[in-house]
Amino acid sequence: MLIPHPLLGPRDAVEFTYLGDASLLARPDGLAEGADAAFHDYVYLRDNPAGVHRELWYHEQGDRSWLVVTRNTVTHEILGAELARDVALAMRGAK
Amino acid sequence: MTRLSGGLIDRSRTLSFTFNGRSYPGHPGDTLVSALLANDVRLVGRSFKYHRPRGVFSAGSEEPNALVTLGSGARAEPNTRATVAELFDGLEARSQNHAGPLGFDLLAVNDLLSPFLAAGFYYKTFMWPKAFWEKLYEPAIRRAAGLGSLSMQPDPDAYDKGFLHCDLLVIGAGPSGLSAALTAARAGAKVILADEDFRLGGRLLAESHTVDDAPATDWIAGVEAELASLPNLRLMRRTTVWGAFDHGIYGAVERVADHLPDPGAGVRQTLWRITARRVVLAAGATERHIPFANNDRPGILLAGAMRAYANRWAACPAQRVAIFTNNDDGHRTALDLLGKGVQVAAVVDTRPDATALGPYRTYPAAQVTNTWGRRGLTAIRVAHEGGSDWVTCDALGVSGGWNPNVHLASHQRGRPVWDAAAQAFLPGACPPGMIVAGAAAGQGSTHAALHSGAKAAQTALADLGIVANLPDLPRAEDTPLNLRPLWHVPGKRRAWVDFQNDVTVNDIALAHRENMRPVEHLKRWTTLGMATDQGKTANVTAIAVMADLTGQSIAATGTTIYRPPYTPVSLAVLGGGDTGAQFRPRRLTPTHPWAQAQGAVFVEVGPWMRAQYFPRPGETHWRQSVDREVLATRAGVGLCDVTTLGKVDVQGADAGVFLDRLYCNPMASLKVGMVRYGLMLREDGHVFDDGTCARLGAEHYVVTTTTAQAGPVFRQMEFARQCLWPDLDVHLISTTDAWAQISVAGPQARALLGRVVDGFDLSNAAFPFMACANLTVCGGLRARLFRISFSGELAYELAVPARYGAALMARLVDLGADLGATPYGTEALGVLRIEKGHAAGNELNGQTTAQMLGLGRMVSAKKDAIGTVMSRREGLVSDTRILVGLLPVDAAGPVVAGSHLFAEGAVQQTDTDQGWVTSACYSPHVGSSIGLGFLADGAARMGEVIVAANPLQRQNVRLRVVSPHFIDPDGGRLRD
Amino acid sequence: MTDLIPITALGTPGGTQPQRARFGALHLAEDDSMGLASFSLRRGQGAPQAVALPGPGGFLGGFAQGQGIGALWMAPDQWLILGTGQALGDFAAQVAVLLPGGCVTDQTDAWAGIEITSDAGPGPIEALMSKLVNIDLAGFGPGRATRTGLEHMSVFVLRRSESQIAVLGMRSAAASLWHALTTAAARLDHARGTA
Amino acid sequence: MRFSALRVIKEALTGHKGWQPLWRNPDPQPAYDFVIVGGGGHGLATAYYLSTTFRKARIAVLEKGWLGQGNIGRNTTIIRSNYLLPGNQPFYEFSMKLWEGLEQAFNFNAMVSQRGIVNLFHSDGQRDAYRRRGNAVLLSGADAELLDRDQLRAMIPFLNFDNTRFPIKGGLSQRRAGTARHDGVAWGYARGADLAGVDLIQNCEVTGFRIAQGRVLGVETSRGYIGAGKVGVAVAGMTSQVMAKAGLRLPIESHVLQAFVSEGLKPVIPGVITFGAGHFYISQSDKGGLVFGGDIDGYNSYAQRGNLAVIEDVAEGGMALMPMIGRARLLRIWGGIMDMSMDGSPIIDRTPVEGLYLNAGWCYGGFKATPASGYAFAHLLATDTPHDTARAFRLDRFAKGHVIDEKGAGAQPNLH
Repeated sequence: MLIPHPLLGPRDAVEFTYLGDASLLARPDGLAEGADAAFHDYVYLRDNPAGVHRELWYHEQGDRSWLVVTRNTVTHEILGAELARDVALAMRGAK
Repeated sequence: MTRLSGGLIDRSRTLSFTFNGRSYPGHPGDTLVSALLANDVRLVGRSFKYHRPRGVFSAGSEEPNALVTLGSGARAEPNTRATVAELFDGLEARSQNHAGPLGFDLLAVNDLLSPFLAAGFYYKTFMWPKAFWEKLYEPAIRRAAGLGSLSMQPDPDAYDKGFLHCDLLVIGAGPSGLSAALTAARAGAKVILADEDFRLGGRLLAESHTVDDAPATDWIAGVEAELASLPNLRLMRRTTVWGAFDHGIYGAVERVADHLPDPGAGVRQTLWRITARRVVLAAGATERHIPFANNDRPGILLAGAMRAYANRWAACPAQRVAIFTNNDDGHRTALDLLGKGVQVAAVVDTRPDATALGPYRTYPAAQVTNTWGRRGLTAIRVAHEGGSDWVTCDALGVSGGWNPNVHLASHQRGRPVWDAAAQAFLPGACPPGMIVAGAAAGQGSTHAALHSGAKAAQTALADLGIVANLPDLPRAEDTPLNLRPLWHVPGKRRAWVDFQNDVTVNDIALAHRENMRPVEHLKRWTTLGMATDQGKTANVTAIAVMADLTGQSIAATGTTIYRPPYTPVSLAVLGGGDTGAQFRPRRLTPTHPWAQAQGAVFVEVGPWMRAQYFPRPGETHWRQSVDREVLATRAGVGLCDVTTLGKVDVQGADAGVFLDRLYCNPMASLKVGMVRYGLMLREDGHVFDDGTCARLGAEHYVVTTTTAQAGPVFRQMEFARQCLWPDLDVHLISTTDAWAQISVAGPQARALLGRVVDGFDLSNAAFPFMACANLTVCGGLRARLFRISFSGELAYELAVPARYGAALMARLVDLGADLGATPYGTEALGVLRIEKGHAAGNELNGQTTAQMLGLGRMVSAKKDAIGTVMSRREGLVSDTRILVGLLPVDAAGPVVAGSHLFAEGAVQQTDTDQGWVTSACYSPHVGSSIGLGFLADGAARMGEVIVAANPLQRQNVRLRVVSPHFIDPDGGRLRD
Repeated sequence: MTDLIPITALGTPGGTQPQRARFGALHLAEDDSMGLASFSLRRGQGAPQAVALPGPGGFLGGFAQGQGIGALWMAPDQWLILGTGQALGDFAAQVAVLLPGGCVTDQTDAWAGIEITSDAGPGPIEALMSKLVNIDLAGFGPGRATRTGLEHMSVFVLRRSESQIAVLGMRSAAASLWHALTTAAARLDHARGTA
Repeated sequence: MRFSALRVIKEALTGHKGWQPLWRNPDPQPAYDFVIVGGGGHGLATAYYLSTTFRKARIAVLEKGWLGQGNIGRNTTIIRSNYLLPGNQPFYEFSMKLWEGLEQAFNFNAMVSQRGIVNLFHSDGQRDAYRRRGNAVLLSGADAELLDRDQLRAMIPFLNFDNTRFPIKGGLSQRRAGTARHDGVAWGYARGADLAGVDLIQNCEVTGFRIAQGRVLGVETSRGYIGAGKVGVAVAGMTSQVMAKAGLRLPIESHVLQAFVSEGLKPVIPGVITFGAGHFYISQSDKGGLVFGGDIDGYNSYAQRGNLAVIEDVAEGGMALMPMIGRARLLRIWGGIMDMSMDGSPIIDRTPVEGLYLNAGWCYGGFKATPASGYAFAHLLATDTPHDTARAFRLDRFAKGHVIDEKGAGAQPNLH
């Protein structure tokens, strides 16, 4: 596969390490009420869609950027990639 | 000799080769098969199941029958398709899968037993008595299975890999591929043209047609010359593109030296990973046959192959041939053979309106219904409107139409689509970026192929914004096939569909009867298409036969899945490159050359090589060396290279806050100039890693990790920095390799260090336990000093730039001679830490918790660090196993890691299991074996005698539960 | 000055001389003279003036820049600063002065550098790269640099000129890197010999 | 019809006219007591045991394609019972015991071949971990042996012992482990279930569940609504997709695992061998093909195909371990969808929807579990209590912290 790195252009997927669903960006507050249940959902449950999936890839043999890649899990077509940090900052802003 | 006139062979040179030990002549340009045919060798192999005599069936990589073992010794290569083996001087080939000589295969008895060996027979028997399957039946089946044999010696040749990028990859250099490549290359695009053959031209080489009123080879030569002159085109002969992967990545194997008598020091094959923005698939088509009774005799082959042998290689399997066809193509073979002086006994044409295209006898509305000839064809039975005749002939060409080579187009699960007009499966949804051209797209005439290739290239490049003009293409034949489908000749006798695996029309009928009708069931029940040719000459025919039986259309019946590789690929080239000692990189510590010079024994520790121990003269067993190193460290001072621990530089205004969230224990509160032990959890609450965290400045920390987890911890830190807390000002960089870090441990550590530091106060007051500092050593060399201990002794770790590591180690050993300075390796390191009760890899195995390590109180509930919440789950909290020390009751008793722990007297089974021994060693300090282990309720069981069971090695050892700190439990030595 | 004698990344005992090898047109030479330091911009910090810092995939190697300083882009807001002949001093300290306000970490001994030069133009260099790294050479002219994988190692490849590249690999894996590079170069040389 | 050697001989002599369909092609009934969703190995085995051992009737298996088209038809056929953890090992040993009598029980030769497995180790730490595992296996009543380098050299002389990056130091062996013919297992269970009256319904895709007051009433399918007393779902890689139709979100990701077979070769590999320092394991089929594999590709996928990097990685491992296979050729690569659970262990449990039961999370190890999985799932469906050996496979173990993590990899499916 080729990952369309937003800064570096298409890069061989073997340079990356895959983590999983981009919902891992939304870590619950560990000090909040109900953290146990929130963390169970965060750590263990996945939508696991057959289709468009937003997922985290780490450019380990590259620039060490974490990316949010939008990819179709049925066709493997990649619809886009963003720096995860930008996505995470936007999520904070939206809160 | 059946060598004809003409052909693309170099008669000026004669090559000598052997088949089954007998020597034959051939010429450059020959394949093994064309040379064998020219030498009148028709019997080349045996079928898989029935051991039927088999001859050549095709002229390409689809060959089901002519499989040989090429070469000898360690270079012996089984199952090589002789049709594509390029002849060289000294080539050695042997036939396969027979007992006794090829002509008198004892296993041919299977053919007589064939009624008992019908499709699926083995699922229905061999079950009684039960023990006989593994003792008798299966060994017999296994012996009979398989085709060629491996040499059992390591492959001696060199292989490598490479990476290519292009705008357009053209797969196949037949007429459509050549015209595509020419179109694209002239437009300035970066083009790769790959073909499995050693000669450009594809099917054109096999035909007698003219191109622009001249031999096709003239046109090919012109194109070849032009392509060679264009620097933006890379021409790859002998290169098979075998797999289409995601996002335009194609796997290709270039056979660099398979055609050379001796590859020498060079590379035999190269695996290329080609990244192509666009692809034109011009892979041509494979001719199909028409099953009829006894259609598998040597001498019966595809009509197009027969024509290819005659035209390209000036070879023919016989002097008198017949043709069986349902289309005009069969007649072209007859014409070309006549032109080469071969006798054409008859053309048997299934079409009622068939007419001869030349001076030979044609049977219209006729079928071949049987054949004769034990080890080679001698006659065929022809049923025609007027009755039936025996026609004598020594070879029969069969033409049932052409199947487009849709394989690569289908590698991404796009199913081929049945086209009733073409009577063929055409490419369905192709991989993104691929366009199919020429015969692979059903554009089979030379004219159509040339034009579809150029058009495909133009369309592909237009996508990339590159304007390509269509070239002036030459005039070429454009005649239709006029095919009238016939999928098999009905009859009761065996008519082969899949030659190699001996699948007949009757087997398909049986599968139908037994309700194994979906094509996947058909394939699996009969083994259809599972031979080395992946059914290239069988599958479509079988689908049509099944469709006939079920009454469903061919389109509804559908195909099985086309899977890579297109043709089989050697495992050696896929493995590529270095596979022995260089299988993976080796990381060497900065003191490695010094340790080597000391005669150290090294051990693999993940990617690293580390000194395991340093034997001295007179030491004959590793334990002697290790005991000495341990005792010397505890008595004087020991030196160990600990560079392999991961080191991460953490800087920034929020570094402390950041580390507070990574470690379960507090770090922001750490004072500058101090070090703290830190425990990281995974988000699921289990222990991830441990290490130290040193604060060198207000906004500067250095984190150490275990050797094994250096990569994962750094990844986790980047994840936390970028994904979880992106608003923090934190900066990370690995410095593992930058610093050589040497542990200086033992009561004399301070004394020794005092001899290298540049005026630095090492006193306990100035530099207490868990202090750290930047300083210089040995006359101005910048260094870092950490007062931390893994051994339980007064200890420091001293870091200097890596290039000075070996010199520093040598200096310390030298200056410390009078203090007993002793280098120690990983074995002694392990003993020292077990004696001290420090957890390491065996304890931090991903299944343990802070509580199990006795560190439960480190998990701060006051902050939100990774893993804190999940570490509170009931299952983790209720686990009472905890790290304990284990001492043998009988001092001579062994403690063995991996033993399971039981209460004394308990039945030893899964549900009474109370824990296990994680680490064990001989402790020269204690004077016996000692161990660490996790034990249920361990904290409450100090002094209790338990049993360590190691049934694997029939050991049951009584152990006493003790504190895991075998030395200095109060930690006084650390702080002195 | 310390009296400890440094060794090169490929050094054997007493190995103070960099390794060199030649295969046809390709020259491979270990270079242990570069000072290296990472430089990260603090949150909100503006780009510094003293050294031009390249964008993603870029490398400003012009040793002509003041004080023989070059820079390559490592990661968002992070660069590797290269100082010719600065290996033995405290290069990080110099960089901290040159580029104030950011985070600087010494990397000099973290990397082993191999300079590869062709005396027959870009052909041999590109052929060598094609065997080792998955880089589209069409976009990898002089002034480009990237981190990528090479035989299971992580390396920086710097295109210094049409006919020269530098490969920076983890210092600890220098011997494996040298093995990979020399094996590929030797095979290319052999192939040319037999072609 | 009973299969036997006599029957084969009789049919051979009479032109194979008497063979019957292996199973019927029934139309779906309006309702069943038990509907099993998924006609793969586990679903068919469940129906088989439900109808035979547990003597239940009115059972249907709904398969969206053809019987055995899932992972039962595309795995590398290994059977073994050499697990570490007490939540797993008794279950897999139960499965091994079922394998040992399976073919006589369902009257079909599935070519169960106990030719042994050897897991190689390459470091002292790995040896300690394998010793712990081997002892756990023995303590569960199954068999295991620890082999040293010399024993291995005598047993498998063609391994690369001398020119290695990671020297072979020994191996953990289980002699009762081995292989079975994967399709044969599916067909055996299918035929056995059909003979016991189970309706095997192919080309019948479940498109939804009808649920009222928290209880499942039946399933919507491409062939109409089918009522059901109880519904058991055993759809491997499609688990998340099917269960989402019942409103459930699960601790599962779907990943692709590639598998490989070489051209047919005369016998060379004695049993199953796994490399401990790279991603590679291998056996040889009765037909002569080297059957091998490695790690999952590592990204979520429903494509049933993988990519080149993993193919190279597997081949590198193979060449490092046994360089004599270099001149064998890869014939075919394929991929399956693995339902990778969050701790690497399976789920056989009730769900929050009454009457809806789940059998999932087999990762890439489901083949060996087929008999016990079917048996335990049938037990749960028939009795509403978990089978003794499958008690740990609960859905709530993640919330409660009773994970069964053999590898110690944590909540990241692609590391299991």
